[in-house]
Amino acid sequence: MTLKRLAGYGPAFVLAVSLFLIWELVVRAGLVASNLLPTPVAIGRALYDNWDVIFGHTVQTSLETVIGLLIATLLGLGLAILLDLSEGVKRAVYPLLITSQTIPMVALAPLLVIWFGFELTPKIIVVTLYCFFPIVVACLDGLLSTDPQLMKLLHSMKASRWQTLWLVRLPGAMPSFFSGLRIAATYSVTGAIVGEYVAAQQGLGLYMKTAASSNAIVLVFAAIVITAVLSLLLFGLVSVIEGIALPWHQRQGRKR
Amino acid sequence: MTLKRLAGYGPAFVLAVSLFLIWELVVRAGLVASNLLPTPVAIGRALYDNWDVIFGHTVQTSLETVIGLLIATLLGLGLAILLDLSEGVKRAVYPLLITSQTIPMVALAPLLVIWFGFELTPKIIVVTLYCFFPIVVACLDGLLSTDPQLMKLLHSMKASRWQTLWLVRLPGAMPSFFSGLRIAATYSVTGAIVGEYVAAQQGLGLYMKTAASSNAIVLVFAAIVITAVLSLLLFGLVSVIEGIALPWHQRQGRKR
Amino acid sequence: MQNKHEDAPKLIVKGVSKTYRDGKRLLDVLEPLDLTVGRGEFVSLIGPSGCGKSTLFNIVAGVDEPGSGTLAIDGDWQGERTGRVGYMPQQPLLLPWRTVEENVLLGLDVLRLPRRESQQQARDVLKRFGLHEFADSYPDTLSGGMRQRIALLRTVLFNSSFLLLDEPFGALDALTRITLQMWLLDLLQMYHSSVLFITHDVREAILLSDRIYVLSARPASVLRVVDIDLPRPRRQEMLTEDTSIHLERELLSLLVKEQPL
Amino acid sequence: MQNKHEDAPKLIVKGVSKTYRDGKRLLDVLEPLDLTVGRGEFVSLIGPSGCGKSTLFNIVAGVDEPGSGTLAIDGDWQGERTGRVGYMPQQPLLLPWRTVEENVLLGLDVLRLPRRESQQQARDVLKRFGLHEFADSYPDTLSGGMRQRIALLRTVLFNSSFLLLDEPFGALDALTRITLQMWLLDLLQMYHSSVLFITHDVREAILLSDRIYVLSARPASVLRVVDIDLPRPRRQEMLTEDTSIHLERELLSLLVKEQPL
Amino acid sequence: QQRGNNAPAQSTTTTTTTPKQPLTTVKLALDWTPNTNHTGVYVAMNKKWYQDEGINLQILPYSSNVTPDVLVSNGKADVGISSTESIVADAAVGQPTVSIAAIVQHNTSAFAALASSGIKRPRDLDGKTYGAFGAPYENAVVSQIIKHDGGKGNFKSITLDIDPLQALQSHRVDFVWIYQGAEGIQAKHEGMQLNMFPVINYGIADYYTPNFIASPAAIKAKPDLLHRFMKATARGYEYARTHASESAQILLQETPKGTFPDPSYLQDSQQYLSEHYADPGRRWGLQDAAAWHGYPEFILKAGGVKDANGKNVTSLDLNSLYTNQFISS
Ligand SMILES: Nc1ncnc2c1ncn2[C@@H]1O[C@H](COP(=O)(O)OP(=O)(O)OP(=O)(O)O)[C@@H](O)[C@H]1O
Ligand SMILES: Nc1ncnc2c1ncn2[C@@H]1O[C@H](COP(=O)(O)OP(=O)(O)OP(=O)(O)O)[C@@H](O)[C@H]1O
Ligand SMILES: Cc1ncc(C[n+]2csc(CCO)c2C)c(N)n1
Ligand SMILES: [Mg+2]
Ligand SMILES: [Mg+2]
Repeated sequence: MTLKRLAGYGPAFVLAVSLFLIWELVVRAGLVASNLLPTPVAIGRALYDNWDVIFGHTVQTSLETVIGLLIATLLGLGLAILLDLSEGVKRAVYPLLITSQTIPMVALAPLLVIWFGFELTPKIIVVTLYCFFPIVVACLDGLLSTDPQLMKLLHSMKASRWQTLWLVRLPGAMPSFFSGLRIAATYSVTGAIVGEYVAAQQGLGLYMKTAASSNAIVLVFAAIVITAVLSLLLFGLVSVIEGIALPWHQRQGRKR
Repeated sequence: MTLKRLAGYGPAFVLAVSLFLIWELVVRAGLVASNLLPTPVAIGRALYDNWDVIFGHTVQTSLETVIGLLIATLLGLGLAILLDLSEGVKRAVYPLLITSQTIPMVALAPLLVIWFGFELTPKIIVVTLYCFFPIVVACLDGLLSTDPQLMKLLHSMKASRWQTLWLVRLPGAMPSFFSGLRIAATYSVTGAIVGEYVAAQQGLGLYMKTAASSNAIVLVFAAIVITAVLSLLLFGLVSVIEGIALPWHQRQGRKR
Repeated sequence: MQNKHEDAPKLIVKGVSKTYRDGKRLLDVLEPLDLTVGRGEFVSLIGPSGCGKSTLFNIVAGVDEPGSGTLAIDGDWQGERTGRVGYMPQQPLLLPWRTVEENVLLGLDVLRLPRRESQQQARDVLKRFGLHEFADSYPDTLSGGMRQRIALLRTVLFNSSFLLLDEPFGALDALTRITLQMWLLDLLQMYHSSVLFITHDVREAILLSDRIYVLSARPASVLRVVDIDLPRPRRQEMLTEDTSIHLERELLSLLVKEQPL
Repeated sequence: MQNKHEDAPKLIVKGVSKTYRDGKRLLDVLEPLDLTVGRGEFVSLIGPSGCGKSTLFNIVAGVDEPGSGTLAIDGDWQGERTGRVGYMPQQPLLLPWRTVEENVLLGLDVLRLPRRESQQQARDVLKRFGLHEFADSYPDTLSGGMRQRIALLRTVLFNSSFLLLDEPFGALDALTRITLQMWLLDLLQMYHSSVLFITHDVREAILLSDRIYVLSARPASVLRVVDIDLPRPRRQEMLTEDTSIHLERELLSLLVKEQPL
Repeated sequence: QQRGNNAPAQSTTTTTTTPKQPLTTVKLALDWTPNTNHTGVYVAMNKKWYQDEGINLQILPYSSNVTPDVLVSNGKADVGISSTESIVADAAVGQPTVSIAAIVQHNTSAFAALASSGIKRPRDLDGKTYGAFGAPYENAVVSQIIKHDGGKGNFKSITLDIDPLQALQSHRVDFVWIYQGAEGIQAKHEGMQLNMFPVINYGIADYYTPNFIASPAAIKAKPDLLHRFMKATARGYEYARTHASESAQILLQETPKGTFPDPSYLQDSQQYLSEHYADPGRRWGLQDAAAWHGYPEFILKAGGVKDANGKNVTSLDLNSLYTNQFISS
């Protein structure tokens, strides 16, 4: 990374620091009770003091997140292609997918625990459930807005349905797909946390829960910091992958 | 709606009915304990029996959802435009938005309750928080992939930044915006439910929670059915609005 | 490609018409229309802008269906028409995510030819077209004429036995155009190709064609069929011969009557 | 629009060059290049495909910056160039979400003119261009020539005092093209407009221009500047006069040497 | 690998220092994050008393979404920790569980309000806001204690998903329902002044909470295992009762790191509970019929019990809900 690129993060840095400062001052001034909203300094110290414990939980959560996100990506792409097959399939399956997003954890948790226990599986399922949906919607919308002229061109070549998909529609939908993936990546860590709330022996979600129930709000916030950092990393990773995978699209963005 | 359009929902209907049938049989056969997963028939009956109570909760939840979704839409559009202003703003603000998506309810709930009480406000905030993000990401991605040639054309006319935005970039980003809005609409009801979990006197979330704590899983599922229906309605509404607002885009989809 | 009728004309169009629905309005684009392209023939269509030439091409290529009438490629009245023509649409329609070379190879990918061979083929023709420098560029930085040449290459690589070319030289300067016209004539010779050709340049039509169909304004019908008897191989100089100049005047005056403006 | 120098030439281009970076490769597109368009003058550029004509236009229009050199519109060497020209790019670039009429009005919307008046103006010219039937259609169903005409209309409605037209008639049939050429000449007369014009049709350049710049192959430099002394108003018949035919040969032979293929 | 219980990882076939027979795994589902209600279990684990009984104890983590009752009645846990109300509710929805021991002999729960609020006795609660946790019987209990103290029993109820002490501090609710041994002590450590009204002092019949539970099926199928489990467990609680300070230390040590970010109140909490595990001279865990009729009948009558379809249940066979058969003499 060149110095120039680093400098690009200047404004982000300035904004972050000022926000932290305001936050610190607001809490210190007693405008918000510090047992509800600890100061950044207190959070930083808690993070430092408990790093050995938090680190183990972070590893666990990261693992669940990455596996779940990978599965969600494949599932999301697959479902988008399936829904794209025909208006009929879309009408039939889309409502199911939407319904899957409205199931609250109270209802799902017992089934998850009974069927899949307390290990990795239920968390991966929750992450997948959280993440596949934005991918499906964005990717499908991308597929559906393929230029009809391009479809005609491929049709004139007697390209099969799959060739049209593979050669024209999927590549054209990739920017939308990545848009969905960006959303999914952001949600994935939260998904793992929720999964760990349901049942876990390890993980940041469990850590937050125990911290919260002993009223150690500062530790909850320390875990949130890690969660946010993980989410940012995944989000950034998606953008980097997009840059590599879609050089033609990236260039448009930069030229602007 | 013509008969022909109704007939288009045939496959959806068939699939739904078959799934319900399989579900009913699986539970009746004892493959899943019915206290964890009640049968569709039992859910239907519970819904019917408790309709008067559930109806009141539904109204409350719908209200929260719609208000929150409207705010999220405006906020999402506004933020996308803000982030689009410059690479610097994007670098500075995007991480904040991502972080906002990683805050678990355990940490947020007390703050919400203390600052905003038990009325509509905290639920609307949760819904907004759930929904604005997909809108921002999708809309921003739409804005960023404007055809650079079009930007040049407008530039040659000495169009101001806002004119370019208004005349070319925003209209071009509308399909992406609606893609994000579709995701947001799906999440909005869930957001209201989660908000009601935090603190509520009324609403489907409260209903689910009390039902769950008295082990009345069938009532939880009855509430889920309503939640899913509300989500589907909102999703459909977004698609209808898109059809009206973007006649040029709709047409491409249909021609395919 | 089926060759049931070895001696049938390459293309027969019989009474083909087309009406579009634009919102609530019905738009008659093609009146019932007859047209034939013999084996190895070069047939041009000229007609006013918006009269329906591209529409007819879409129908011949099989990507649109006629409102009435029938057509046959290689004497086959029933079969699918797609896949049997090299169709070059009026817009270059390059894929922004494929490099120039990959765009040229699109048709061969659809035919599932092994990349190794086709790649060499593509490199060769790109060189011939003065585009080898840009083989690895993405199309969005190319000039208008370069894009058009790439679209032409993509078309002939896919199928050179029957070409449908919709204003293939429209964005090219006079000289590049002449060079490519000659290249095309050579190619046709070599592969005994048949061509249906849209141009707005009457002189180009005269230079290249065996027969010219003059179409009326929308809805298009055939105003006149003109056979061009110039000897082959054709040369640019033939355009300044008296017969050519006479023909050019005649065709233009036919079109004048159709001018809607 | 500033008119500090009422008598300065419309456009002066001085030593303008351009190099693109395509990935790691540097691509010289324009050699340092001089060019002038006087007030009310019609100046054409001809040159091989891909030589850099559109690039030069982008620079003149102010949407791209020269690598070196300077330019002045209305004698203003410092000011912004954007907004002072009616720029018609080579691709029509119609907005798919605007109807034909709204596309034509785009420039006037940018100028913040009240819709009421401009709408009437648009309807009138659309009629003149044979497009009034399609005023409320979206562009994606239009023919190539129709799109080009709409782009031309959008351009002249935005600014007719200085026009940059990049192959404005490239997709039009011979007759429509002649009609629009005549329409354009009338318009220029009426508004005392200046024009910088790209065409690949040498005859068109001769018919319309006061002066023709012949550009070399990429990187483009000025090969020759030819003044056309045909009297105005111009008529099609002038093209068959001896001087015109002689001129056409000369220009073509100049281009032949530049042919890279 | 299970890490939550911090027990030496082992399967039923591996042997320990005193190998008599292969160990049988027993899974225990907790009702809350580890706290002083659970000390006996951790002590017995620490002292290897479960191994002595041939048991490899596996502690399942607490989940607010899946009650221990569900895990037990579905056979996913062999034993669990729950409360009288839950056991009654389980029976009402047809997924019965059975209480096999009372952890604390008397109900130590209380309603609490901030001392600064001016709420001095239950009847002051009239017209105030109650921060509920979502159980169906809460309203009945609250209005009962208000009426018992001479009030009208009118109050506003908000169902919360936040820590009860935090809710009080927010001033958005006026009173909550807590355990004196847990939140009560914690409040003291945080310098919060609370006025507490123990429910049993205000017209609510005494009952057991929390309890150990097992499913009727398990009681039938493997009574011996449950017996051995309870033997070790009772030993643990007996030890915790008499060695409060050391037991608190053991609890801290045996639970995963981070469970008690601020362990300072553990000692006080343990001190409090050690005094309540058992009545003087009475064996830990024993249950009386009185406790299984007074309070359950009250909530049944007050409409606090619903069947699986949300319909009120007004009578149950309460005697089948508990047993003393696993408390050895
Ligand atoms: N943004 C860009 N980045 C890199 N190369 C570019 C860019 N724009 C144009 N070029 C290159 O510059 C050269 C000149 O392009 P230009 O469009 O100016 O040609 P032209 O003279 O208008 O050709 P034509 O007559 O075919 O339209 C081409 O080789 C093209 O690939
Ligand atoms: N999909 C469509 N829906 C509605 N109208 C259409 C459609 N496609 C073409 N048209 C109309 O049909 C007419 C003929 O279009 P076509 O593209 O065939 O013209 P053309 O002869 O190729 O013209 P040009 O020389 O300008 O390319 C036009 O008026 C156009 O608006
Ligand atoms: C450590 C702890 N465990 C449970 C509760 C929830 N709760 C509050 S009062 C009550 C008594 C009903 O039997 C219960 C279960 C809590 N607040 N703290
Ligand atoms: Mg056409
Ligand atoms: Mg050009």
